[in-house]
Amino acid sequence: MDWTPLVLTFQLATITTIILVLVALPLAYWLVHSRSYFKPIVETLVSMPLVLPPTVLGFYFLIAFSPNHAFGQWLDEYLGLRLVFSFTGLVIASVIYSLPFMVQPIQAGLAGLSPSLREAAFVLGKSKWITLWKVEIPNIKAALLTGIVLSFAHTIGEFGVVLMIGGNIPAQTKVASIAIYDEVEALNYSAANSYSLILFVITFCILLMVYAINGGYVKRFWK
Amino acid sequence: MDWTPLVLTFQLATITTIILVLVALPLAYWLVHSRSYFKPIVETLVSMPLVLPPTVLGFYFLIAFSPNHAFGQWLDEYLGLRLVFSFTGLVIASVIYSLPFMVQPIQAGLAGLSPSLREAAFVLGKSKWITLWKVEIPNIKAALLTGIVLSFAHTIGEFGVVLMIGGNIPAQTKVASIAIYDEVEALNYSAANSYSLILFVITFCILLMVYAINGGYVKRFWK
Amino acid sequence: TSSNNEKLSIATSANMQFAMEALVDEFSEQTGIECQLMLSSSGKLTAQIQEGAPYDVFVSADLKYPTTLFEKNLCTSNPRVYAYGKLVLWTMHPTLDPSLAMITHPSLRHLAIANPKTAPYGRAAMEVIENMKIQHEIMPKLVYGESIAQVNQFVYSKSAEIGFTAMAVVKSPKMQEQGRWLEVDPSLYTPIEQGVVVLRTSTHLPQAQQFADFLFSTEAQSILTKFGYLVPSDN
Amino acid sequence: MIHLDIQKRLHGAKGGLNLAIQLNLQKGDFACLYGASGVGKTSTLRMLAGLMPVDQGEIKVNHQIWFNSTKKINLRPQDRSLGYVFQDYALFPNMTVWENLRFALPKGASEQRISDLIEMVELGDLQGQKPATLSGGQQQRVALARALVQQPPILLLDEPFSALDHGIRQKLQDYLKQIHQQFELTTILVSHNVHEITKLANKVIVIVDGKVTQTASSQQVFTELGVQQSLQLKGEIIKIEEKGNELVLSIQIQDNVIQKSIPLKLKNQYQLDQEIELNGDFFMH
Amino acid sequence: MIHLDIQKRLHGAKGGLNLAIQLNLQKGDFACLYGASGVGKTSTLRMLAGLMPVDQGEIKVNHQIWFNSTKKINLRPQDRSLGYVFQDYALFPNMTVWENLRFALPKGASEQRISDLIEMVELGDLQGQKPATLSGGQQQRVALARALVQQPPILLLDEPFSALDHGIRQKLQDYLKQIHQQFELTTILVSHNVHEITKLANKVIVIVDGKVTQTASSQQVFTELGVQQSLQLKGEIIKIEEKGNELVLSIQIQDNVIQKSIPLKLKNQYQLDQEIELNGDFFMH
Ligand SMILES: Nc1ncnc2c1ncn2[C@@H]1O[C@H](COP(=O)(O)OP(=O)(O)OP(=O)(O)O)[C@@H](O)[C@H]1O
Ligand SMILES: Nc1ncnc2c1ncn2[C@@H]1O[C@H](COP(=O)(O)OP(=O)(O)OP(=O)(O)O)[C@@H](O)[C@H]1O
Ligand SMILES: [Mg+2]
Ligand SMILES: [Mg+2]
Repeated sequence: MDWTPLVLTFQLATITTIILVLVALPLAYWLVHSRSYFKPIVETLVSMPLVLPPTVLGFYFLIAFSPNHAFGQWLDEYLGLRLVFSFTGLVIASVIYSLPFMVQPIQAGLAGLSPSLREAAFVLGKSKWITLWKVEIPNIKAALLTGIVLSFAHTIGEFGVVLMIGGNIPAQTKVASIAIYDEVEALNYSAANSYSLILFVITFCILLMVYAINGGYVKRFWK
Repeated sequence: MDWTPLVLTFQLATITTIILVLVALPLAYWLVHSRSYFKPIVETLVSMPLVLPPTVLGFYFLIAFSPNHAFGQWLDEYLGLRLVFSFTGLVIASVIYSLPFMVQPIQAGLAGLSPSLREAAFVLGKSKWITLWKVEIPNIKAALLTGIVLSFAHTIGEFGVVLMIGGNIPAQTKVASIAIYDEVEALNYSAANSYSLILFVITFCILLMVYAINGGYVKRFWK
Repeated sequence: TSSNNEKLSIATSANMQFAMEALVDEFSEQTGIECQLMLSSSGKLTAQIQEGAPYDVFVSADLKYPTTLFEKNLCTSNPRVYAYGKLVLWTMHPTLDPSLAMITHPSLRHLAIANPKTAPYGRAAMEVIENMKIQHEIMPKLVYGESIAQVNQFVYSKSAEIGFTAMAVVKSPKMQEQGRWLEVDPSLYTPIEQGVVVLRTSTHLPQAQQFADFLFSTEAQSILTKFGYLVPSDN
Repeated sequence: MIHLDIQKRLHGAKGGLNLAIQLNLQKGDFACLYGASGVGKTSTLRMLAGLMPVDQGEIKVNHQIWFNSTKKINLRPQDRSLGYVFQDYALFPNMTVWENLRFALPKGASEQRISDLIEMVELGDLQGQKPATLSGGQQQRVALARALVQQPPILLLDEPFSALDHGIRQKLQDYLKQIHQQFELTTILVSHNVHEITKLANKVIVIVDGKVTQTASSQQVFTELGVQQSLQLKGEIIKIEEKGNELVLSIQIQDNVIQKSIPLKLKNQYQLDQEIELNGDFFMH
Repeated sequence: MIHLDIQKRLHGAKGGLNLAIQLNLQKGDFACLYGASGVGKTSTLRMLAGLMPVDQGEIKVNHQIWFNSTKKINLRPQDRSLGYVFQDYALFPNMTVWENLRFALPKGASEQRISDLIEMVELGDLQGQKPATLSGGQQQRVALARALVQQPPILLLDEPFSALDHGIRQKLQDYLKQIHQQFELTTILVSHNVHEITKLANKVIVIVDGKVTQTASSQQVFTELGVQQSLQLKGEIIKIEEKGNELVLSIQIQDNVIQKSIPLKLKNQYQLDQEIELNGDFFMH
C-alpha cells in the first residue's frame, strides 16, 4: 500500500480549507452587508463552479493556466508560477471549486445574526474587523463549522478537477481519490476498497472528533 | 444540439432538491435537538458521501443496488425496484450524495435560532411540527436557501456517481454533465463548450432570479 | 422508453466513438437494425456489465476488459480481436517537430501519456519508453491522463507539450488539421488488441451477434483502417 | 388550583442559588412574585410553564399532575394551557404584529378577538409591521396581547409593563384587572412596581435568596417591608385656573404644592379651599 | 455641547410618524427624554449614536459635526465615542460577563475598572457566566456596566433600570449620579419613572408625537403635566419597636400609618411623637 496519495490528500484538504476560510470570510461579509446591485450576481457566480462537471471545469482551468494562453503565460513570466501539473495548481483549483461550500454557510450565518451585536461593538469603538473577528465569527460557529466540514470533505473526495489539472503525478498531484479511481478502473476492486476504507476511516475519525468536541461530548465525558 | 440531456438534468436536480428538503429537515432537526451519544456519529456519517470520489461512491451504489447482490435483489423482488440504470436510481444516488449540502446548513441555521422562539410557540400550544414549519423554518430562510442552492447546483454538475449508476442511457439517464463528457471524449470541444455554456447560462439565470428575489432586489426595482 | 429497448445497445470505449459511429451507420444501412452507443470508460462499462447493465454488445478498446467479462461467464463466446490500435506522438506546438528523440530534450517539460494501469495506450506508451531505456530521464516529465481523452485534452490545451495518443484521435474529423503527429514504430510495443464480445444478458442476441460479425466484414475493416486502426487481416 | 413545590439549583450572584419555591394559589387568585433581581422569579414561571427542567418536586394544577420528579411525570409545555408574557417578549420575527396574534388564535375562534386586542394595546396602524421595527414598549404590548389571544385560564406575566409609560400602563393594568375578574383567571405577575402590585394582586409572594419568605396581602407585605404602597392623602385646593379647555388645580399637601389638570366640564365640582382626597395613582408615574 | 436637529420618517401607531427633534445640551447636563411608548426616544438615541440613518438635519457635538445631511457628513458610530445602554441590552452572547466588559476596555486601561464595576452592579460570582443564563435584571446591569467601562464623555441610557428592583435601582442611580458629576459627563436618559427622572435629571425633554413640546427642569415639567414627582412629607413617630437588631418605626402621615426599619444603632436619634421628614425615596418602590 502506497501512503503518499493519502498524505497528499490530507495536505491538500487542509491547505485548501485554510485558504478558503481566509477568502470566504471577507467575501461572505461583503455579500451580507452590500446593498449593491452586483450582489446577487456575485452570489450566483460563487455557486457556479458547482454547476459544471468537474472534468469540464478542470479542462477550463487547464486552458486558463496553460503557459500557452494569455493568463497562464502571464503567471509564468511575471510570477514564475506554473499551475498546471503542480500542487499549487491543485490548491488553487480546489479553492475555486469548493468556494461555495465555505462562502454560503458563512453568509447565511452572518445574515442570521442580530444587528444589535454589531451595533453594540461599533458603539464601543470597535472596527468592523475586530467586530467580525471577536463578535460575529464566534457567534456563527455552527455555520463556520459547516463550511469547514463541507469544504474539507469535498476536497478529499474531489477528483475530476484534480485529475485534470494535476496530471496524476505520483507524490506530487496523485491524491487518494485518483488512486482509488485508478484501482476501480483497473478492476482492482480489493485495492480500491482498502484505499477507500482507509480514507473513510481517517476522515471519519477527524470529523467525529470535530463534532464531538463541538457538541461538548468530550467535556461531558471527562466530567 | 440534443436538448434531452438538459431537460433530464433539470428534472433530476429539481426532484433531488425537493426530496432533499423533505429528508434533511427532520434529520437536521433531530441533530439540533438530540443529546444522544450517537449524534456526532450521525453528523459525521452525513458528511461522509463527500469524502469518496464520486465514481467510487457510484461503484458502491452500483454494487448495492445491483440485483446480483442481497439489497438490490430484495428491492427487485419485494418492491419491484431496479435502481441501476434507471432515473429512480439516479435520484436516490443524488439524494444520498448531496445530503450533506442540505442537512448541514439547515442544522447550523436551526442551531443559531434563539430557543425562546420555540418556547413561545410551545407555550401557545403549538406542536413541534407546527413550530418547525411556521416559526423555525421561516427564520432560517438564508440557511435553507444555501442548502437548496448548493444541492441544486451540485446535482447539476454531478457526474461520477451518475455515470456509474446511470449508464449513460439517452433520455433516461444521460444527463447534461454526461453529454458534455461524451463530447469531450469525442474531441468535440466546441460542442462540449456549447453544452457547458447553455447549462451555465440557464443555471445562472435560475440562481440569479432566486438571489434577486430573496434579496428584495426585484421589489426594489419595481418600487 | 420502448424505442430504446428496440435498439441494439452497444457499449463502447469513449475513444472509439468516431469509428463506432461510422460503423454503426454502415451496419444500420445494411441491416435496418437501429443501434445506440453507450460511451464510457472500459473500466466503468465492465463494472456496469457485471452488475447487469442492459447492453447487448461490448466493443472495447482493449482485450483485458472483455476477457475479464468472459471469465465471469458473462459473454456468449471468447472475445475476438477486431482491430489493433496504433500509437502516435502528437503535439499542438507549432515549433515542435514530434520525434522519439526529442522527448528527452530538457526544454520539453511535460509528456502526457494515458494511465498505464488502466488504458491500453498508456501501457503501450510505457513500453515504448522502457524499450528506448529512457525511463530515468522521462519519468519526471510524465503526466498521466485518466484515459486517452484526457491526454488529448492535455495536448490540445498545450498544457503538456507533447503526448502519446491513438492514431484514431489524430485522424478524427475534429483533429485532422490540428497539430502534428508521428506514428510510433509498432515494434516498440505489443500490439494494442481491441476485443468485442456479445453479452449473455442481451435481449437481442441474434442482432448482437450479427453486429459482432459485421466488425470483421470488409466494409467494417476498411472503415476501421480509415480511422487509424490496424485490422487483423493486415497481420 | 395551582400547587407548586419545586427545587432547582441555579447560579446566583453570591455562588450557587438553591431555588426552593412553594406556591398554593386558588382559582381567581392574582398573585405577585416579588423579590430582588436574580432571586428566581423568572425561573419559577419557566418551571411552571415546563420550559425549564425542574430538579425535584411537584407541580399540580386543577388536581392534574403537571410535574412530579418521583413519578417521572412531566407534561409538555403544549399541554399546560397557559398564557405567558416573556420578560424578553419572544415575538416571532418572521411574523407581523397581526400574524403573531393570529398564530396564537385557537382553531375556530373569531379573528375579531385579534382586532380587539390590537386596538386595546393601541397598535392599530402597526399591525402589519414586523417586531424588529417596533419600539420596546410596542413589542411588550404585542407580547401581552399575544398571551391573551387564547384566553387561557392561567396567566404568567413576567414584568409585562416594565417598558411602558404611565398612560398606557394604567390602561392595560385596568384591562388586565377586568379580564382577570371577568374570566376568573388565575394570574401570576412578576413586578418590581409596588404600586402596580397593590393595585392588581391579592397575594404577594416574597422571594428572598430563592426561598419564599412571606405570602400575604400586598398591604401586609409592604407594610412589614417598610414600603408604603398607596398613600391616601388629603390636600387643599389653593388655586383654580382655566387653561384652554382644561382646569388646572393647585393643591397644597403639607408644604408641597402640586398641580393637576382636569377636564373643564368638571369645573363645578371643585372650588377654592376645598379639601380633596388624593390617592397613589395620582402621585406615582 | 450637543446640538441636534434632525428629522426622520418612521412608522407610528397612528400612521406615519414624522420625528423632528431639537436638542441643545451643555456639558454636564443630565437630560431625560420623556414621552409615551413609541414616540421616538430610542430612535433619537440611535440617530445620535450613528446607528440609524437620519433623513435630514445636523448633529454637532463639541463643535465637531457628526452628521450633516447637506454637507453629506456622517461620522461612523466608532468615532462618536459615547457609552450606550441599549433598551434590549445587546450583550455579546459568546462572551462571559467579564469578557463583555473586557471587550469594552480601552487599550492600556487597568482591568481593575472591570472588577470594580462588576462589584458595583453586584454580579461578583456571575462574572464567568454567559448572558443567556442571566436573569433579566442581571443582563441589564451588565449592559450598564459595559457602557461605563470606557468612561465615555457622553452617556446614552435607554431605560437602564427598567428591569431592576428598588434596592439595586437606588444604588445604581446614586452611583450614576456620582460618576456623572465626578467626570462631568453629559448624559441622556430615557425613562418612564418620574421619581427616577426627578432624582437624576436637570433637564427634561418632553416628546409628544415625534416633536419636542417642552424642555425644562423636572420640577417644572411634571408640575405642568400634573404629575407629582417627589413629595416632602412630615409625619409623626407613633410607635418604636425593637426587632432583632433593627428598630421599627411606625409613622403617621395624615390618616396613613407606615412602618420603616432602621439599624438599631440609630436608636437614640428617634423618639416617640417626634416629627420626621420623609422624602419620595421613602415612599416609592
Ligand atoms: N427601523 C424602523 N423603521 C420604521 N419605523 C420604526 C423603526 N424603528 C422604530 N420605528 C417606529 O418608530 C416609532 C418610534 O420608535 P422608538 O423605538 O424610537 O420609540 P420609543 O420612544 O423608544 O418607545 P418605547 O418607549 O416603547 O421604547 C415607533 O412607532 C416604531 O414602531
Ligand atoms: N439556565 C440557567 N442555568 C443556571 N442559572 C441560571 C439559569 N437561568 C438563570 N439562572 C440564574 O438563576 C438566578 C435566577 O434567575 P431568574 O431569571 O429566575 O431571576 P429573576 O428573579 O427573574 O430576576 P430578574 O428580576 O432580574 O429578572 C439568576 O442568578 C440567574 O443568573
Ligand atoms: Mg426575571
Ligand atoms: Mg425605546
